[in-house]
Amino acid sequence: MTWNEDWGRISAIARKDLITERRSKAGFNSVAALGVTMLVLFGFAFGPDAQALRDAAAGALWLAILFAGVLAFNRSYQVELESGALDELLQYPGARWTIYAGKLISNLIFVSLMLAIVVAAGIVLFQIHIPSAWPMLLVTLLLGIVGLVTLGTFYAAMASRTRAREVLLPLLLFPMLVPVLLAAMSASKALLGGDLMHEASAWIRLLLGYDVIFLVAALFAFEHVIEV
Amino acid sequence: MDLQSDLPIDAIRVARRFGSKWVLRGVSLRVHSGEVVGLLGANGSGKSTMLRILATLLRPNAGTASIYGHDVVSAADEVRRTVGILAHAPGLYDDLTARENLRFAAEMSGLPTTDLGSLLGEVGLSEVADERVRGFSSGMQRRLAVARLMLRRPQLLLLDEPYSNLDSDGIVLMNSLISRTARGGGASLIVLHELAPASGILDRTVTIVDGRIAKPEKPASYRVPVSAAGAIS
Amino acid sequence: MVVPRPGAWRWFGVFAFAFLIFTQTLAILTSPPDRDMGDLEKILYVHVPAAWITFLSFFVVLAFSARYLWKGREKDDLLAAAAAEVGATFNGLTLLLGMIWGRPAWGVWWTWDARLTSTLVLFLIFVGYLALREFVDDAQRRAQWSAVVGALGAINVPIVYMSVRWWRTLHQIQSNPNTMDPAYVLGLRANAFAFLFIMIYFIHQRYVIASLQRATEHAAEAVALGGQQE
Amino acid sequence: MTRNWTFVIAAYSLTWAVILGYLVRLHRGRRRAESAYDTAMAETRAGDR
Repeated sequence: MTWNEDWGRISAIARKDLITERRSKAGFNSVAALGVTMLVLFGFAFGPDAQALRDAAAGALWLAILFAGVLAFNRSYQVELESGALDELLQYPGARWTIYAGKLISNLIFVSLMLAIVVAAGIVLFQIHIPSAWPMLLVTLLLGIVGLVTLGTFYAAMASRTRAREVLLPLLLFPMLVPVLLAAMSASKALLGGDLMHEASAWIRLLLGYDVIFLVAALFAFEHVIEV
Repeated sequence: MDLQSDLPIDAIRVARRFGSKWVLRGVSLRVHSGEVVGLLGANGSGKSTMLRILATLLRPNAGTASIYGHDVVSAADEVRRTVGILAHAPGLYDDLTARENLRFAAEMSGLPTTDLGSLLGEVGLSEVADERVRGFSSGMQRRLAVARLMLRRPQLLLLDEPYSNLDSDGIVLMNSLISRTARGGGASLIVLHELAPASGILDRTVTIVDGRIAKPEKPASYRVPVSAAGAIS
Repeated sequence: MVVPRPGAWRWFGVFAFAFLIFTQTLAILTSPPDRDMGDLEKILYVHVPAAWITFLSFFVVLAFSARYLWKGREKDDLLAAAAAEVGATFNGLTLLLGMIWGRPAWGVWWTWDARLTSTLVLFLIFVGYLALREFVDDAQRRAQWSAVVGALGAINVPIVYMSVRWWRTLHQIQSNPNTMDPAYVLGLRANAFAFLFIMIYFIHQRYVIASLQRATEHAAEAVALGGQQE
Repeated sequence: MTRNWTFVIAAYSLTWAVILGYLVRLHRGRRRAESAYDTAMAETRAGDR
């Protein structure tokens, strides 16, 4: 069980998922469209006052990504459940965490692309001024996405195989994501406002800690989730 | 466990339920090296469940089973290295081409990805090698699944109605894979609805009735079709 | 599977309830009205123990979930499920009592402070846990999945608490027994023990029910397998 | 301060309602589980014959 073999499996799964997503463009397009639609609706809820919109922007962005992400996570296992591919996937020897890692990578790329579209739309719709500390903002976005995808990919492995997957995934996932969403929203909001209180870095550290803890936990626990 | 623990299949009182319904009620089955065994039974008698347990895809609720001496629960990884299952569903990715599906299987099994073209030729899919599986007929999908099985060269073949949707060429292909495996010291367990396509290669059959193996000496309520019964021996 | 039979446990239950009645009467009668809050402080004798029991029972869920993942024994799964159900019940009670307290004390039913918010998130996490158990039919799958969900949920609780506290540090600093009147401390401690006994009794009862159901399934199994099992 | 007694009474009644409600639920569940178990055991013994 060399690292090369494991990496071969991880990259095979990630590549397979990405090719599938690219060929069925409808999936990505509609999920991204949903994210942008959510932003428009948030705009109605908080607008049209420009300052109120800017204050709500960080929260609206993360919620749009969250809801669109949940669809993406379930889809990621839907591909395996169609025509019994999951059984075939479980037939290959080797460590189970590689399946999780492969799906994690493809979901990360998928959600990051979606994030780029949603953020671009958000900058226009919510009249956001890009702050000078934009590299920090980028770090926040990435760490937030990692936290979201880490648990989303993990819980979808269970929820997508139950009778009530549409309800169960958000029900399990959203309370677990409270620290990520709070930290990502607060850090984004602080950075967009110029980070006058210097609070963004504390939130980013929290995000980093959360990501590491749950990434490790998910890698260890995935075997118990997929094997039965 | 005992002297025969390196049998291709050694299942002892395997039982499995779904919810409160017992599908298998204690199936004991031994298959020796070189054997090709047909598994018969009415619809819903638990044949596919038995195959899935032997392939480590389901865990038995009671009883034990081992493949070449490796327990299907505690040594699942070793079992997966020696077993190949051809399930009902082809387990292919619709949006990948035939070649990409095979390459994925090779990469997942840690095998070289060089000889895929000739393998596709062997199952008669050269011309559609770079077309997406979504457009394939069920027979073509079956052939691709067979190619994937050939790629992995398992010692023990677990085949769930392998002849369904296959034309006569496909049946010959399937049978040659089965007999090649048997000659190499491997074994096969084949779930069958009709014996005709497998008539030339079966060594014996066992029948599952009501979740148990029917005793060969006293014929159970299940009837083997007369035309096929002659072909066993 | 050994089916636990009643016996000493019945007397433990009687004792737990008698003790609870005793400690609550004691607390109501002996505690002097608070300088600022008047008789409102009497709510604390149910609210605070309920909150402690909530967190304690979810620690029990974590412990049994972890042991299930480690050893794979059915018993641990059933105990974790029992503790989760009891914990969720006390969790709901804690939240409602908090509101009843908050309305006269702060003038609002709800406030987004760290303890309240993280208690609510904890409640949602374990509602998810119990829903997962409902929706998974296969016993083994249910056990494995809920053990993982229970363990991850319990890991998350301190992180939620920390993040909400950073998000909003508004309300009173955690009161600490040293600064409180000894009369309150005694009442709180006595009630905490009473709630603890009730929790243990409830978890045990819930566990007995689950093991009876499991034993029923095993009996049906023996019938279905026609005595092939020993 | 008299107004606060309503809240105190509400809190204690709620506590007892929840605890006793759950107790009743447990007792019913237990009785049902025991009778189901006894039925199943009777069937097991019948199956042995």
